[in-house]
Order: sequence, then C-alpha cells, then structure tokens
Amino acid sequence: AQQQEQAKPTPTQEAKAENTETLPESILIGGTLSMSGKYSKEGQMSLWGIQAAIKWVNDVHGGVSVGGKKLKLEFKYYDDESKKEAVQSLVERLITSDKANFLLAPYSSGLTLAGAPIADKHGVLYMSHGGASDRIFDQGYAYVVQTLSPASEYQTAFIDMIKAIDPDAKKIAMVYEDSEFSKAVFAGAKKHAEELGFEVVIDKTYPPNPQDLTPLLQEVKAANPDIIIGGGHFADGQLLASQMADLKLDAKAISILVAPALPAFYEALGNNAEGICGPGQWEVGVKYSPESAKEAGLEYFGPTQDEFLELFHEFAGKDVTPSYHAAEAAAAVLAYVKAIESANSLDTDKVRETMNNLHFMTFFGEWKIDPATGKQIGHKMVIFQWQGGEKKIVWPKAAANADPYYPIPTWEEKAEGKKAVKE
Amino acid sequence: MVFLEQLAGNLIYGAILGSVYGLSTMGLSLIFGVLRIVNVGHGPFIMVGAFTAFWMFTLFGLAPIGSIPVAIVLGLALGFVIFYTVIRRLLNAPELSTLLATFAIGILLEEVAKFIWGPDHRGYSWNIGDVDIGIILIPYSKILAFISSIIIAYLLYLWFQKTKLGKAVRAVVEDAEGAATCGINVRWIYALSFAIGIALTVASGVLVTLFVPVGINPYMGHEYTLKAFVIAVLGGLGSPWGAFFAGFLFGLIENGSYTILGLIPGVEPFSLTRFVAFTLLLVILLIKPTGLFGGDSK
Amino acid sequence: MDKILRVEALESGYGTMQVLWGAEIEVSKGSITTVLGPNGAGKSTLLKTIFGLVRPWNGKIFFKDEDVTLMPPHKKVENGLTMVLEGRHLFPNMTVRENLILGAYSDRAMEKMNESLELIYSLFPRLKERSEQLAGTLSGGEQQMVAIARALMTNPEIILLDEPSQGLAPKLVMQMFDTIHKLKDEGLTILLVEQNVFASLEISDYAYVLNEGRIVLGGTIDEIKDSEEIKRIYLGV
Amino acid sequence: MEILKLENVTKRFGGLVAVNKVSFSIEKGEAIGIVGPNGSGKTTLYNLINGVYIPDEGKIFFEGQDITNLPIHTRAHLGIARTFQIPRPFNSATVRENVAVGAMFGYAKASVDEALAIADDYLKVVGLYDKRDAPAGKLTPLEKRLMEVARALAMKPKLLLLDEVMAGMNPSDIDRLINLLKRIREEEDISIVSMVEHLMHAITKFAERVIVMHQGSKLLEGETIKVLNDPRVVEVYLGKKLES
Amino acid sequence: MIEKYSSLLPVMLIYAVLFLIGISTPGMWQPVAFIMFYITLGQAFNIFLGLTGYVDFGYVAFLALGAYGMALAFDTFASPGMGFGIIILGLILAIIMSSILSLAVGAVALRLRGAYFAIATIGVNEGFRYFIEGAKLWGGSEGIIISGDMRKMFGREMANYISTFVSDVLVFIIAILAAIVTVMILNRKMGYALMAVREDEDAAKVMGINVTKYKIMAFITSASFAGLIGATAWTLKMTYVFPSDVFLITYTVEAIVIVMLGGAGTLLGPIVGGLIYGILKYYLSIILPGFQLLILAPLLIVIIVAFPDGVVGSIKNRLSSETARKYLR
Ligand SMILES: Nc1ncnc2c1ncn2[C@@H]1O[C@H](COP(=O)(O)OP(=O)(O)OP(=O)(O)O)[C@@H](O)[C@H]1O
Ligand SMILES: Nc1ncnc2c1ncn2[C@@H]1O[C@H](COP(=O)(O)OP(=O)(O)OP(=O)(O)O)[C@@H](O)[C@H]1O
Ligand SMILES: [Mg+2]
Ligand SMILES: [Mg+2]
Repeated sequence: AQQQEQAKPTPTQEAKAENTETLPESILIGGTLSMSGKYSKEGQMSLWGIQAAIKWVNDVHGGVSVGGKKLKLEFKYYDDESKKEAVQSLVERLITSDKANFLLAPYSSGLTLAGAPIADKHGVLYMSHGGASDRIFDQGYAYVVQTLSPASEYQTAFIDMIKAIDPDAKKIAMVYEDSEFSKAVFAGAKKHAEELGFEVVIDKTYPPNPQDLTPLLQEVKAANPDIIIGGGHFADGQLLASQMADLKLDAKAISILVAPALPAFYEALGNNAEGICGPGQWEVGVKYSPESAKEAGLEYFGPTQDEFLELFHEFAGKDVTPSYHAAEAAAAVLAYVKAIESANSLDTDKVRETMNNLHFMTFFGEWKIDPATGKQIGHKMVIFQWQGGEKKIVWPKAAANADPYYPIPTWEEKAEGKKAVKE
Repeated sequence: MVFLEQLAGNLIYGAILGSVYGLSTMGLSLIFGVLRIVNVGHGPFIMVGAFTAFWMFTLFGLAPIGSIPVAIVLGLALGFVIFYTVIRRLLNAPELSTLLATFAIGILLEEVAKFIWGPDHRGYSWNIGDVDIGIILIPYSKILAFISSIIIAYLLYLWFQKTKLGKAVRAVVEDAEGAATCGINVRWIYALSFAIGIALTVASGVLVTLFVPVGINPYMGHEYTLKAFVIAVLGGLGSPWGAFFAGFLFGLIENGSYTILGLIPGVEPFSLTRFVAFTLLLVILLIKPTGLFGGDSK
Repeated sequence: MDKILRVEALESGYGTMQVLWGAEIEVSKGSITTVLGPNGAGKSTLLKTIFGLVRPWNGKIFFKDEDVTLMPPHKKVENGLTMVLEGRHLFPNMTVRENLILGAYSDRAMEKMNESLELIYSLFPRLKERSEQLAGTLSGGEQQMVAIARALMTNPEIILLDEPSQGLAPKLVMQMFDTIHKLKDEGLTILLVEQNVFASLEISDYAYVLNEGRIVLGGTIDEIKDSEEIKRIYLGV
Repeated sequence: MEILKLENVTKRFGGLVAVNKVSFSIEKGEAIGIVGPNGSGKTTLYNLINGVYIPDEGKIFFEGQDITNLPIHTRAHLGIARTFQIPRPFNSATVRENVAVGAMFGYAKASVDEALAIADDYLKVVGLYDKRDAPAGKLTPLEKRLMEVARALAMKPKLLLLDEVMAGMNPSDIDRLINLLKRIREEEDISIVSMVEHLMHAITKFAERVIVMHQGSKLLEGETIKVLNDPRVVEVYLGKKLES
Repeated sequence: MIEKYSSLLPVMLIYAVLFLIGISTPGMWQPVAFIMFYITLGQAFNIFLGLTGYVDFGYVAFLALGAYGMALAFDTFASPGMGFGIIILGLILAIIMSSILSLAVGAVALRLRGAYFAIATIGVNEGFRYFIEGAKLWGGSEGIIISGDMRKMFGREMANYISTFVSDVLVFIIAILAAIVTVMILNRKMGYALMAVREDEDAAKVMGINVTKYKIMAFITSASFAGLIGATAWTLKMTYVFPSDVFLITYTVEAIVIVMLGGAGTLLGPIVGGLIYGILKYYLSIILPGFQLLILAPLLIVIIVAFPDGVVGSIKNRLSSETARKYLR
C-alpha cells in the first residue's frame, strides 16, 4: 500500500519543492481525554476511536506524507478527570514537553473552552471532536476547528424526517435537561420546528441528574403531543424513556439525545427501547463510502467503515460496538492527516489555511468548516431508530439503511413484546 | 381539575421516591449517630447496591427484591472490612479526618466499579405490570420499592428498640464509656453499627433501582450523597427514623412544588423545585436548628 | 481471706505520657479497700487500667487468680468486675429503668436481673419512684445513685468506685457512704477512690496511698490512719 | 454599694422550675457562698447571672445597670467572670493561651502581649506555671479547674462566680486555694467572689454570708455559721449539724 | 514584631520556589498553576475551617459567585476603553458578591452548629445554583462565556496572556495575601478569639468574646478570598462560567481534604496539603491516565491514618524545639 501511495501523482510534487521545514521523525497528536469522572464513557470511546484511526494512518495509509517523507503518526493523551482545572496544565505539557504538533480538544464544550487559550497562545491547532456548542466558535479562536456537527443541529434532522413522513403531525413536546448543551440543541430544534410549521406545545427542562420526571411527563401527557423530543445525557435520557413507559405516555415518534446512541440503552430498557430514535453524529451502518463520495463529487479519505470497525475492535475488544464518540474522534484524526497532507506541511498556519478549502468525506461523513469560525458545516447528523433490537439508520435517506418505523408501537404493545419492525 | 390531578399524581410518586430517599439516608444517619462520622462517600455505596440489583437480575434473573438480602450481606462485609482497615484507626483522630477517609473510600469504590464494570450507564427492565389508580399509573415495581422501604425501616426500628443489641447501640451513642461498664463491647458496637449503616445504604441502592431502573453507573452516587445529607439534617442528624420521615417529606416537596412553580411564567420550574426544597431546609433549620426530629446539636 | 484482685507492677498512661509507675495492690474478697492520694496521682488511671479502659503497658492484673491483664472491659464485666466512673456516665436520654436494664447486658447479669432489681430498689427506694424519668433530668445525687445501681445490675463480685461522693450535697454524701457499707454487707468487694478521706477511711478495711503513680503506703486501716504520709498529703504538714 | 441585684428571677425548663422567684443582692466587697442540695438551681442561677440563660421572669442588675437581656460577652466586658462546674478548657491551646484569652477579652481588655504576661502571673498564683506550655486538654480534671480559676482571674472581673471549684480536691489544697482567693480579693479590685460548694469546711472558711437554695427557691440567706446551723438547712441539706 | 511573622518565611520560600520552577522550566508554568489552585483554595478555606472549626460544605458557592463577578464584569461592561480596568472591576465585583453572600449565609447559618451548619450550607450552594438555573439568572444554565469579549478587548495575544499567565500570577498573589492575612489573624486577638470559638464556643462567650462577630469576620475574609480565586483561577483562566461546573460540592470536599491533609488551623498545613494533593493528581494523571484516582484514594487513606492531625499538624506535635515551632504554625 505504501508504494502505491508514493507512486500516485499528486500535487505533492509541487509542494515538495516549497517545503523547507526540517521535518521530525514522526507527528505527534496530543489530547486530554476524560478517562475518569462524568465523561469517562465518552472518553473511553474517543480513545479507541483515535487509536483505530492512528493505526489506519500508520499501517494502511503508510504514514502521513509530508515533504516527500512518510511520517509516523503518534498519539499521546492524559486524563483530565472531566475537570476543567486539569485541562490547561495537561495541554501545556502536551505542547511543551511532549512537543505535540497538533491537539485534540477534550470532550464537552466547557473543557474545550478551558484549553483553548493555551492552544491559541502556543499557536497549536486544537480540533474539537466532542465540544458541540456553537458558542465556542463565536469567540474568535483562530486555531479551534470542529469535526462534529454543532449542538444546534442535533435534533433538526429528526424534525425534517417527521415532516417528510407525516404531514399531519403537528404538536411537538420538548423535555430536556437544563444544561448548556441541551439548551443549545433545543433552541435550534424549536426554531427549526416552528419554521417547518410545527406547534411546540411543551418546552420544558428538568435539572441535571433527575430521579423522577413524573411532574413533567404528566404535563406532557395532558398536552397530548404527536412527537416528543428530549434528553440530555445518558442517565436522564434513559430515565426519560423509562418513565414514559411507566406512565404510558405514547407519541407517534420519540427522539432522545445522546442516551439511545449506546447499546446500554437497549440493554437497560429492553423492549421499551423499540422505536425510539436518537440523533447521532454517526452510526454503524451509515453509508458513507468511497462510492457515495464519488457520487457527491468529493474525495474520500480514511478507512472504510468496515476497516474502521475492524481496527476499532482490535482496541476495544470484539463485543464493543463503537458509538459516535469513537467515530467523531477518529474523524478528527483523519481530518488532521488530510489537512497536513494537503498542506504538505506541519506548519500550523499552513495547515489551518488549507483546512478552509478542504471538503472531503470519511466514514464519519463530510468534513467542511466555516473558514471564518472553524465551525463544522459539512457534516450532517443521522437519525437512528431502535428496530428489533438493532440500531438502524433511518435518516437522511442518503445515509439510511432502513425505513423509519412510524408511528412507533405504543408502550402497551411494547410491553406485550411488539417490536418496531414491519412484519 | 387537571391541575389537582397532576398534583395528586406527583405527590404519589413523590411519596414513593421519598420513601426510597428516606431509607437511603438511614444508614448515613446511623453512622453519624453512633460514630460521629459524616460519610461523604455515602453515594458510592448506593451505587454498589444498584449494581448488585443489576447484576443479580442480569446474570441470574433474580428479581430485584430478591437481591436485597444479597445487598445486605455485601454491605455488611464491606462495612466490616472498611471499619477494621480504616475507620478503627481513626476513631481517636480529629473528627474531620474520617471525612477525608470516607471521601477517599467513596472515590475508591467508584473507580473500582469503573475498572470492573466500565463506565456504561446500565439498567434493567423488570416488568411486572402496573396498576391504574385513576389519577396515575403506578408500576408494581415502584409499589414494591415503597413497601420494602417501609418494611426495612420498621425492622430496623424494631431491632433498635426491642433487641438487646439494638439497645446497646443506643447506649453507646449516649455514653460509650458508660456502656463499657455495663459489659457492652463498645468496639464491636462501633463496627456493627458502621456495617449495618453501610448495609442499609447498599440495600437502599437496590430499592433506588426499583424506582429508577436505569442510569446505573459508577458515578451515580453523587446526587444521592447530596440529597442524603440534606435529608439527614432535615430529620435531625443521628436519628434514623427522623431521616426516614424527612426523606418522605423531601420527595413530596420536590414533586409537589413543581405543579405550583409551573404557574410562574418565564422560569424553569423543575430547577426551581430544587431551589424550593433546599430553601425549605434552611427555613426549617432556622426554626429548629437540630432538624425536625433532632435532639442535641453536637 | 483470699485476694480477689491482684495488681502487679502496673504501668500505663496516655499517649506517650506515663502515669502509673509499677503500682501494686491487692484486694481481699468481701472487703472495702480505699486508694487515697493527691490530685493527679493516677488513682482514676489505676482504676481505668484495671477495668481495661486504659491499656496497660506493663505488669499484670489477676482477677480471681486468672490473668486478666489484656482482657477487654466487656469480658471483665462478664466475669464479675465492673466500675463506676468518675462523673457518672449515664445514658441521659434513656429512662432510669432502661439504664438499669442495660446494666444487666451481660449473660451473667441477665440470669439475675430480677433479683438485682429487687436489691437495688430496696437500697435506693427513690429510684423505684423515678424509674420512668429520663436519667439526664435527674439531680446530681440521683444520677450518682443510678450510676452505682447500674453497676450493681451487672451482678458483680467487685466494683471499682471512682469518687462516688464528688459533687454531692453533704446529706447525700453520708447516704452514699452508708450505701457502700451496705453493699459490703451484701457480700460485695469494693475498691474505692475518694477525696473524702475521713469518711472513706471510716468504712474501709484496707487502704493504699498512691503518689505520682506509685503506691507509697498500704495496709490495714488502723496502720494507715495515723501514718505520717496521710498527714503530709492531706493536712499539708 | 450594691454590685449585683436579682429581682424575682425565674427560669423554667419545660415543666421544671429550676429557679423560682429568687431575689437577693450582693454588696461590693462581699464573699458569698451559695449552697443547697443537688439540683436546687445553683448552677442555673450562675447561668442566669452571666447570661447563658435569659430569665423567664424577673430582672438582674449589675452595678445598677439592667443586664437581664445582655448577651454573655457583654456581661464579661462589664466585669462578670465565672468557672464551670464541669471544666471547659480550650483543649488544644496551651494553658498559657487559655488564660491569656481571659485577659484579652474580659474586663481587663489586654493586648496580646500584655495578656500573655498576665497569664504567666496568674499561672504562678494557682501553681500551674510549670505546665503553661502543655495543651490544656492534657490536664487532670482538677488542674483544669485551677486553670479555669486563673483564666477567670485574668479577666480582672469585678464579680467572680466559682462553681464547685474544689470538688475532688484534697483538704490541704483546698486550704491553699481559699487563702489565695481571699488574698486576691483583697489585693485586686475584685469586689466579690461567689462560691458554690458542697464542702462545708471550704464554705465556712471563705464565705461571710451564704445563700441557701432549695428546689429552685431561696430558702435562707445570712451570716454563714448562723445559717448553716439553721434546722431547716440541716434538714434539707446537711443531714446533720456541723461540728465546730 | 518580625519575630511574629517568622512563620511566613517557609511559606514564602515555597511560593518562591514554585514560582521559579514555573517560569524557568518550559512546560511547568501550568502544572505549577494547577497546584497553586489547590494550595490557594486550601489556604482560603483554612481561614474559616481551620480557624473556627466550622465546616462549610457550601464553600464552593463563594468561588462560584466570584467567578460570576468576573464574568459579569466582562459580560456587562466589556468595551475597549475599559482596558485592564475591567479585570480590576471584575475582582471588585467578585469580592463584593462573595462577601455579600457570605454575610447573608453567615447571619443565618452561623447560628447552627457542627454538622447542621455544614449541611445547611450545602443547601445554600445547591439552592443558589438551582435558583440561577431555574430563574434564568446570569444566563441560566447556559452560563457566561467571556473568551470572545476578552479577545475583542485585549486582542488575541493579550487575551491568551491573561488566561495563561496573568490569571495564575493573580492566584499567586492571592495565596500570598491569604498567608499574610492568616498570620495577621493568628497574631492578633482575633486569632485567640477564633481558637476559643473552635474549642468551645460557649466558654468563649463567657470569656467575653463576641463569637458572632469573629465568626462572621473569619467567614467573610475566607469567602472573599474564595471569590478572588473563582474570579481568577476559573473565569479569567477558563474564560467561561457554567453553573453546573462551578457549584460542585466536590471542590469543597477537595478543600477540606487539602486542609486536613496538611493540618487544620496551621499556616503551612494547607500549603503542604495542596502540594501533596496537586502533585499526586497531576503526575498520576500523566503516569497512569485513567487510573490516577484508583491510586490516589488509597494513598490519601494511608496518609491520613499515618498523620491523623495532618502532615504539618502531626509533625508539629512531635517537634519539641521552640525554634522549629516558630517557623511552623
Ligand atoms: N484522658 C487523659 N489524657 C491524657 N492525660 C490524662 C488523661 N486522664 C488523665 N491524664 C493524666 O494522668 C495523670 C493522672 O490522672 P488521674 O486522673 O489518674 O489522677 P487522679 O489521681 O484520679 O486525680 P484526681 O484526684 O484529680 O481525680 C494526670 O497527670 C493527668 O494529666
Ligand atoms: N438545660 C437544662 N434543661 C433542662 N433541665 C435543666 C437544665 N439545666 C438544669 N436543669 C435542671 O434544673 C435543675 C437545677 O439544676 P442546677 O444545675 O442549677 O442544679 P445545682 O444546684 O447546680 O445542682 P448540683 O449541686 O448538683 O450541681 C435540675 O433539676 C436540672 O436537672
Ligand atoms: Mg480521678
Ligand atoms: Mg451545679
């Protein structure tokens, strides 16, 4: 594979002449991950995703080609404990002692913001693979770029989907966590829904870590909505579904943030999870492939989905299914490699500038940033639905591997064993 | 009408949740009452109980109610081990040093749980039907949680008031040296109370999952620690029954105030319910500085 | 008369501070033995060490010819040795009756609970009247009675009494010494620590003088009464 | 001049009347003994005078000023000091610091350095100078009481309330302490010392006048020997007549 | 006079060494700042916990309010004309807001004793947080992000410099001030008064000590320092305030742990405690990412069992030499 890569006539010929940098033996990407504390699940997934991507770059892709050389890609990480205090010192260590060439930002918007000034001060690129907030990109950080779709877009695709399959559905209820992330998500959703002519009958939050959502759900039940969207993180998302079941709060479709994305959701809720949708940055089974890239007139970069899954299992073990946190982290690594190779340089500014013009596809989807802010505008969310114990991608059509099941079975039917699969 | 119906429904769920809160606080209160230890690692023990219920159900299909005895045995074992390895050495140290120790123990439990079981948010679905009481649907599993909490609390009460050992615990609380002169093995009572306190807490973790059968993860304890503290104080520290009733009250307030706060425009009423609950705590403490059922203030 | 309690070369203290420096005493069965000594001499420490609330560093304690040096307090109670601490140490939020019943906690005491109660109510009729009152609300004198009564409930063979008359009104002090004397008549052995030298010597059979953690004098009451040591310590001559 | 005056002071605890309509006054320069059976309300009386409790009824005057409702610390500033029946030292601080605290915040209002010097003086007086750098918690119960006396004296009070300071003290030490108190009363400007004690030889040696409490009420008041020989006092308190 | 302040010598020495390591060794400035955060937190907390014996579980609320003070300064007054004045304004707001809250909490909760006080203050912290979120005060749960404002006002370079250096230097200064204030309190009557309050509040009153006054004074002092820490180590440094991040009781518990590790009520205690805690945390997260807490927890247990009075407290107890004690307080 290596030789083929080198033999390929690419613009590198030209750039090679320009490249006067003294190149290191290898390229180091550094990052802080939340391996303990409240984001440790996401942190663990990200780590596996990153490791898989790095392995692909080194072993399959043959390294990163810069200045005619094939440089090995390395990754170094520290645990930030999901706490803001730790981020800056660890990022600085990555930059100064470990001499990291590029950085991956930590999970969550808060931690991403905490590390940004250090990265910016040292002029090192700082790619966010878990900081979804749109506001990060309003702050004027030149070196912060985003690989995942921003928070405001999380629930819009679901609303598009409902609009497309059921023109009669009118009433939407929104119940979500009172937190920075979910508020951004549902502000975006509400705006979108109203633009599409939906009526938002309930727009209510619950505080983080609730034990009982009954008060809220009773109110929702009384409003009798067609569609319910909500959620925030893992625990409350699971609780939301579980208590809707308790109260037999039925709707034609339900979409919950974050929680349904993990297999643990189905394990926890059993048959009650049937038919529940969720937005994902990515899902196993999305149809981003070299072929679909060609169709869209884009270059495809990185492993195919199958290749990625195989590499992922090498690190995570056979039984673990990657969540989108793994994929978005992997995609961030790939985006770096793509940008470095296109810039044919390790220079931060050159790479950053190149990024402005990049538009390509990976197994994670499209990658294109808004040049002014660094915000991701190419990537699209997918909607998945639990159907017969499997997570199927149902939207957008281009990425889907199943049809949406609509309306979903009632809780009563689910208790009797009905699944969200067409007979 | 809808308003009242919703309020009634909320209060019913609040009472059920409150009974679980109450039980989960009794252990904290007992340990404080006997050993004057504020167990800041309280929540992680609830987490251990929740995982016990989860694994017993997932691996052996044991109904969560059935894992209460398992949780009690596990809790007793944990309690004794922790007492004899750590707490015993700190009995004569300044009060706050035990706080540091329990903090560390809490972290240790969380991290060990994460190490063994991973950071996943787990859950189980134990569907045994529900009952429609007209106002609201209640799953039988939640009713079971309610009944078991009351039974366990009552059994503890009986044990305390009626058995010789229970009385010895009370005696040690009141005057440890005096108890020694009666032939009571004070060190053993300390160990036993600590272990029972932990066992109660772990058992309450099982009941917590009956109410919230999802979101079981290594860090789930934090939220409960905080609430348990507040409830323990509300009930009067060191008084396990006070804790039980205060838990009840707390559940009712949290849920009940929502319906009313919902009438205020432009706010997030659910977040405000917590504000109300905590504010009420302060007000009660101002009126009665030792909590609703508390005696001395030391 | 046989020696029910023997203490040999006992050393103990708190933390790194040594208080007892080789104390030796013997207590005959059925006697009242008093330990006298200036404040801070280590009298309370001696009793607490014998009972096991303070850990002995060195030396031996024999109770009924059995080595009990390292036996924990609750086992000693089970064997018939108990103590009334200086300052009462009741269970203030329990009734008088509950206090007394806890005194009968050991198996040894359980058997004889009813007899013990009867004895106590005959010795302290007042406690019978007050049996349902919370111990914490009793007056100082009544509390002292409960403390002694609770010790009696353990069905002891020997009681170590630490300053039972302290803080009592004169009238009660007299009653207290009468009671101690009565207990002896009931066949109990008593090891007494008192500051009320003259009253205690009057009812004692033997006495020891403890000074700076050492026994400096010991013998029958007549030998002690007129000794120079007593005069020096207590009369300041 | 009257330094302290109580008018019909009553204090109840629930149903129990611990102090019942007690009135008396104390002249400047007097040495007073307060006696009475256990639970007759002596300590409660002290608690009322120095502000630990506020009376349910009645008034208390100090140097003519109504102090009935003043907070405890203000009364200390006016010149009232006391010791506790069960000693309450500041355990982890040294003996010297304990006493110095009295000098700093009491009537003396000394600066830190002055207070430490005053502390040394009084520790010499009560015989604890050798232990001045020991933590107060390490003292015996008796030494703690002596330290409390020093601490109270260091406040340079006008009125000193001693609560069973001598219980458990051996006779020769009691004599020494009484002589010391008498001397200080004369040398320093401490107007009166009031002493609660069950030890009759201490009371007779020290007090010029005694007040006898019984079941919360004042039973008698008057010249020491005379009062202590009163049949009512013998009956409820002494049990038998005093010798000598 | 100088004699009385000799105990500041080891403190300043430690700070000087830390500072020098930070500025001279590449990559060490942030780690030093990380450790300094814990040290300063411990020091500020010690002024209340160590000196009065009252445990304020809701202490973190003061850091949070300080953080909001700084954030509100930027959010409300950000304009290029303000210059560095805005930071000063933020610090002043931080002090005002945290001390007003402490006054309110103190007036109410300081009537409670022991664990009741400790837990009532949890109520204050949680209540306040949910009030902000529920009533949508100061951005509600979405908080305030100031990085944009900072960059607009100071330009990119300067804004970064403020977040990654100036804020840390400010934390150093706060730590030094806190140490000096602690010694000043210890040397004055106030120190003795607080000692008495800590040991026996009722007896203290009888000695003539206006316990409420001294408790409130210590409370406000300690809370103001907390406010300053929140304003600098959080808002200026992290450039954002989210309520879910700043009202975490964990920080209070960490502060207690630091104070207890070093020795409550001692001057050097929180510094040593902060050093131990911060260094352990930092290096464990580097050596064993993901497992550091698994190691840290047993280590903490071992330390507290070995030094029940805290490291400094226990060493002090074992020292007999007067000169050594003079420098160890
Ligand atoms: N709990 C304790 N911790 C430390 N030292 C103590 C303790 N109890 C007593 N001591 C010390 O032990 C020594 C002896 O005290 P002890 O109480 O045995 O004397 P005592 O003879 O009973 O005196 P008293 O007549 O005052 O009751 C004293 O120097 C005292 O300071
Ligand atoms: N805080 C309180 N609560 C309830 N009862 C109290 C309280 N303080 C004192 N008492 C009661 O008031 C009565 C008087 O008590 P006080 O302590 O004044 O007696 P005293 O004369 O000092 O007795 P002694 O000589 O035993 O010290 C007692 O019956 C006591 O139980
Ligand atoms: Mg003694
Ligand atoms: Mg009294």
